Amino acid sequence: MNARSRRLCVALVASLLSVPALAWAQNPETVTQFVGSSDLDAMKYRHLWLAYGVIWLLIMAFVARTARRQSELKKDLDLLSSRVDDMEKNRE
Amino acid sequence: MNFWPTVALVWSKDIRVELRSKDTLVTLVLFALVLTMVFTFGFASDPQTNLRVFPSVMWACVLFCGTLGVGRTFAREARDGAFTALVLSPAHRGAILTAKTLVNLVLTLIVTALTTPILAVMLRVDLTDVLGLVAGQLFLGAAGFALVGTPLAVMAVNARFAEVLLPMVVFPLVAPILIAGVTGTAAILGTIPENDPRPWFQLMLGFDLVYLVGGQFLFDKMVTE
Amino acid sequence: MAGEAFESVETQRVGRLYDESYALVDVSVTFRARTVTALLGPNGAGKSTLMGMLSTALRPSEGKVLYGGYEYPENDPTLRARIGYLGHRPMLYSELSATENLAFFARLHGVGPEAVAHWLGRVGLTRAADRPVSGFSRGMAQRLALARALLSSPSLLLLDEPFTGLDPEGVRLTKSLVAERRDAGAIVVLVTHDLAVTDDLATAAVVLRGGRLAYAGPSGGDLAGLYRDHAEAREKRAS
Amino acid sequence: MNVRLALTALATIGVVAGHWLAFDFAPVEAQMGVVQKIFYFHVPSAMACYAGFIACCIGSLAYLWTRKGRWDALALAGAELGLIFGLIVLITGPLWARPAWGVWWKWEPRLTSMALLVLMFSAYWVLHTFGGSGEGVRRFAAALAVFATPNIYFVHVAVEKWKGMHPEIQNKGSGGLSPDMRTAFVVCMVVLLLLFGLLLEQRYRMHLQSRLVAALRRRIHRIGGDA
Repeated sequence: MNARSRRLCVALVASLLSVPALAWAQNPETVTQFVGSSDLDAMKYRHLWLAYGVIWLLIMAFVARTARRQSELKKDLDLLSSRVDDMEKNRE
Repeated sequence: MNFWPTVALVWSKDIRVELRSKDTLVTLVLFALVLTMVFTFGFASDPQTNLRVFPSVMWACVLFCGTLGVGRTFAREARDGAFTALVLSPAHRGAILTAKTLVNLVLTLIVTALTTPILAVMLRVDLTDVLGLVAGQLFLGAAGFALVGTPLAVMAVNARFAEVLLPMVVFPLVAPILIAGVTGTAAILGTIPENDPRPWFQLMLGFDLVYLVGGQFLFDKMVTE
Repeated sequence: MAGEAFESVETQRVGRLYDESYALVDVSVTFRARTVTALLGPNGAGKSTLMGMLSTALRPSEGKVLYGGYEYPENDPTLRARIGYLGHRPMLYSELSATENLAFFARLHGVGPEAVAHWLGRVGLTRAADRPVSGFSRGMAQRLALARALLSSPSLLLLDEPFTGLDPEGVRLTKSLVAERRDAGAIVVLVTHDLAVTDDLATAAVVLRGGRLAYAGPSGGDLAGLYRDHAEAREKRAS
Repeated sequence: MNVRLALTALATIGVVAGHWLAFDFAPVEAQMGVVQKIFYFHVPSAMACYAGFIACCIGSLAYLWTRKGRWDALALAGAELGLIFGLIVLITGPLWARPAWGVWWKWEPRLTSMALLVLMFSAYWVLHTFGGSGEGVRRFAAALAVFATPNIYFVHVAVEKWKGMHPEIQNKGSGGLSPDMRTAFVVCMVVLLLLFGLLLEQRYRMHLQSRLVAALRRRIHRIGGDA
């Protein structure tokens, strides 16, 4: 189950790497129109990048944390259940 | 035993305990006095500004004192496990909650009745013409506090560091009361363009009703372990 | 007020989870009227959990409890009216006097005010009646707590360690009051570690160990023996 | 297992498609320009945030009634996801507001109610995480979540009425979408809610597992103590 969250994480990274390319490709004529534009337009782009950066950073950090915690839990669970089995056997 | 006699019984018992030990009331009053001092020291300025900061200052006092009082009434009850005996008696549990809420309401109102005139005098705000309206607002606001805070305070006695947790939990929950209170009082005093306080009264009333019903509905589930 | 006595109180496969681990597992046991049952077991065996469930303070996570053969709906006040519970803590208001404490609970239980003076007399606290409970010794508080539990003449009397802090006179008094309640037709369940004290009082015993039922049946007048055989059985096997 | 894998794959494709639709397919909004594109993930995040808090409320109510640990786990998972998406909303909101309105923050109804909502469920989360693991704390937290939910409405009404003090508010973004914008928006919404669902389920099972681990620990402790 941990493998799945790792897959999800990798898939998200891969898909996000494609985002700059996509954004770059958007309406080239609009972009040329903005050449030499005002500070405000530049600011708008910066804000856009920041916003998307925040969204995906947060989600990925969350997924990564969940994945790590889950792998820890899996390890604990295996260890503990084998110990319980041993103890039950010893008691019998 | 019926609902209201139980309420009266538990309420008068609590008030008697309160009067006998006095510590809650004394700390509350002292705290309130210090609070009014700090606020007037910090904010007192020309009459126009005083009038504008008055609603915020007044409601901040209600907020702090209300939360402090709510936490203490159950701490005493839980200390020797008396609350268990109370809950295990055949008394209607809704009546117990009602009585406790009324105790908190009375405590908050006493403190408010003390701080508001002091603040008004110190900030030189004339409340004589609008006394009824402001008092009504304070009553509804204090009731909202008690209705939200009391059921949560019952649960907080079992939690670790309850004293810190309760304010943290109650503050965001009473935000609507504060918004309605501050803006409504400002409307009454005429410091904002819209000077009709009625919608704010309605809002507080609605808030009080919802938490009155919600508390009664949930309390049984909350006290059963 | 107490209504007619329960013929029996029966737990059917009750279990209780605390934080996903069981404090009590699959306990089925019947307590009979006119009987004092001693509930025994080492610390953490689940005694107080079982008492809590019988008193309705704790909900069973599994199974059910039948009172007089009847399963009451959750939080039924008429059921609570018929149960008297004495817990680890005195459950009294230390700012109030003994009389005020009893009067408060008497009114909650719908018992007349004459019962207050009566029970204060029975537990020997008449002279201390108007002193605040905060000034009471452990033993006096315990007596008052017993009076509070007996106040409503309960059909089911639950006593969790009633002898702690009591002097020999208090122990004798408690035993006679319990016996009196038993003879009046009540079911009495008693948790204690003073096994010798309860030998002549308890005619039935329930032994818990590790949250499970280890023994349920007549006490045979030798609680210490029962405890040795059932509660400590595992330690013996292990050694 | 396979369904989950398929859904994960779908979400991955969806995220790429959503970005393409938002950045390239949907036209640039006339008044606000490119910055309006924040909105394609900002609004669905708000929806996911609400969904998380609703899950928390439902889980808490069910927990109060049944006292089954799994409901508490659901409530906690819901609160966590609600907080994550709420945080996203609260950060991207000002990033949009700065170029669009000229200020980072306004005491505007939706902003204020979202901020207070996040605050309330932060209290829930803090209580649940640091209040200890006892049943009393869980009950307390559950009651808090249930109490917070009607408050969403009151906060909203309060700040809505308050609006009179801020007449210059522009409520851009929700209405008047061109068809292409709408397509992009709907796809982004579905994708983000799918992602939300996947994360919720994952988080929920994680909490169940951590409870199982704790229970096993106690059991071992118990056996060890006895033997």
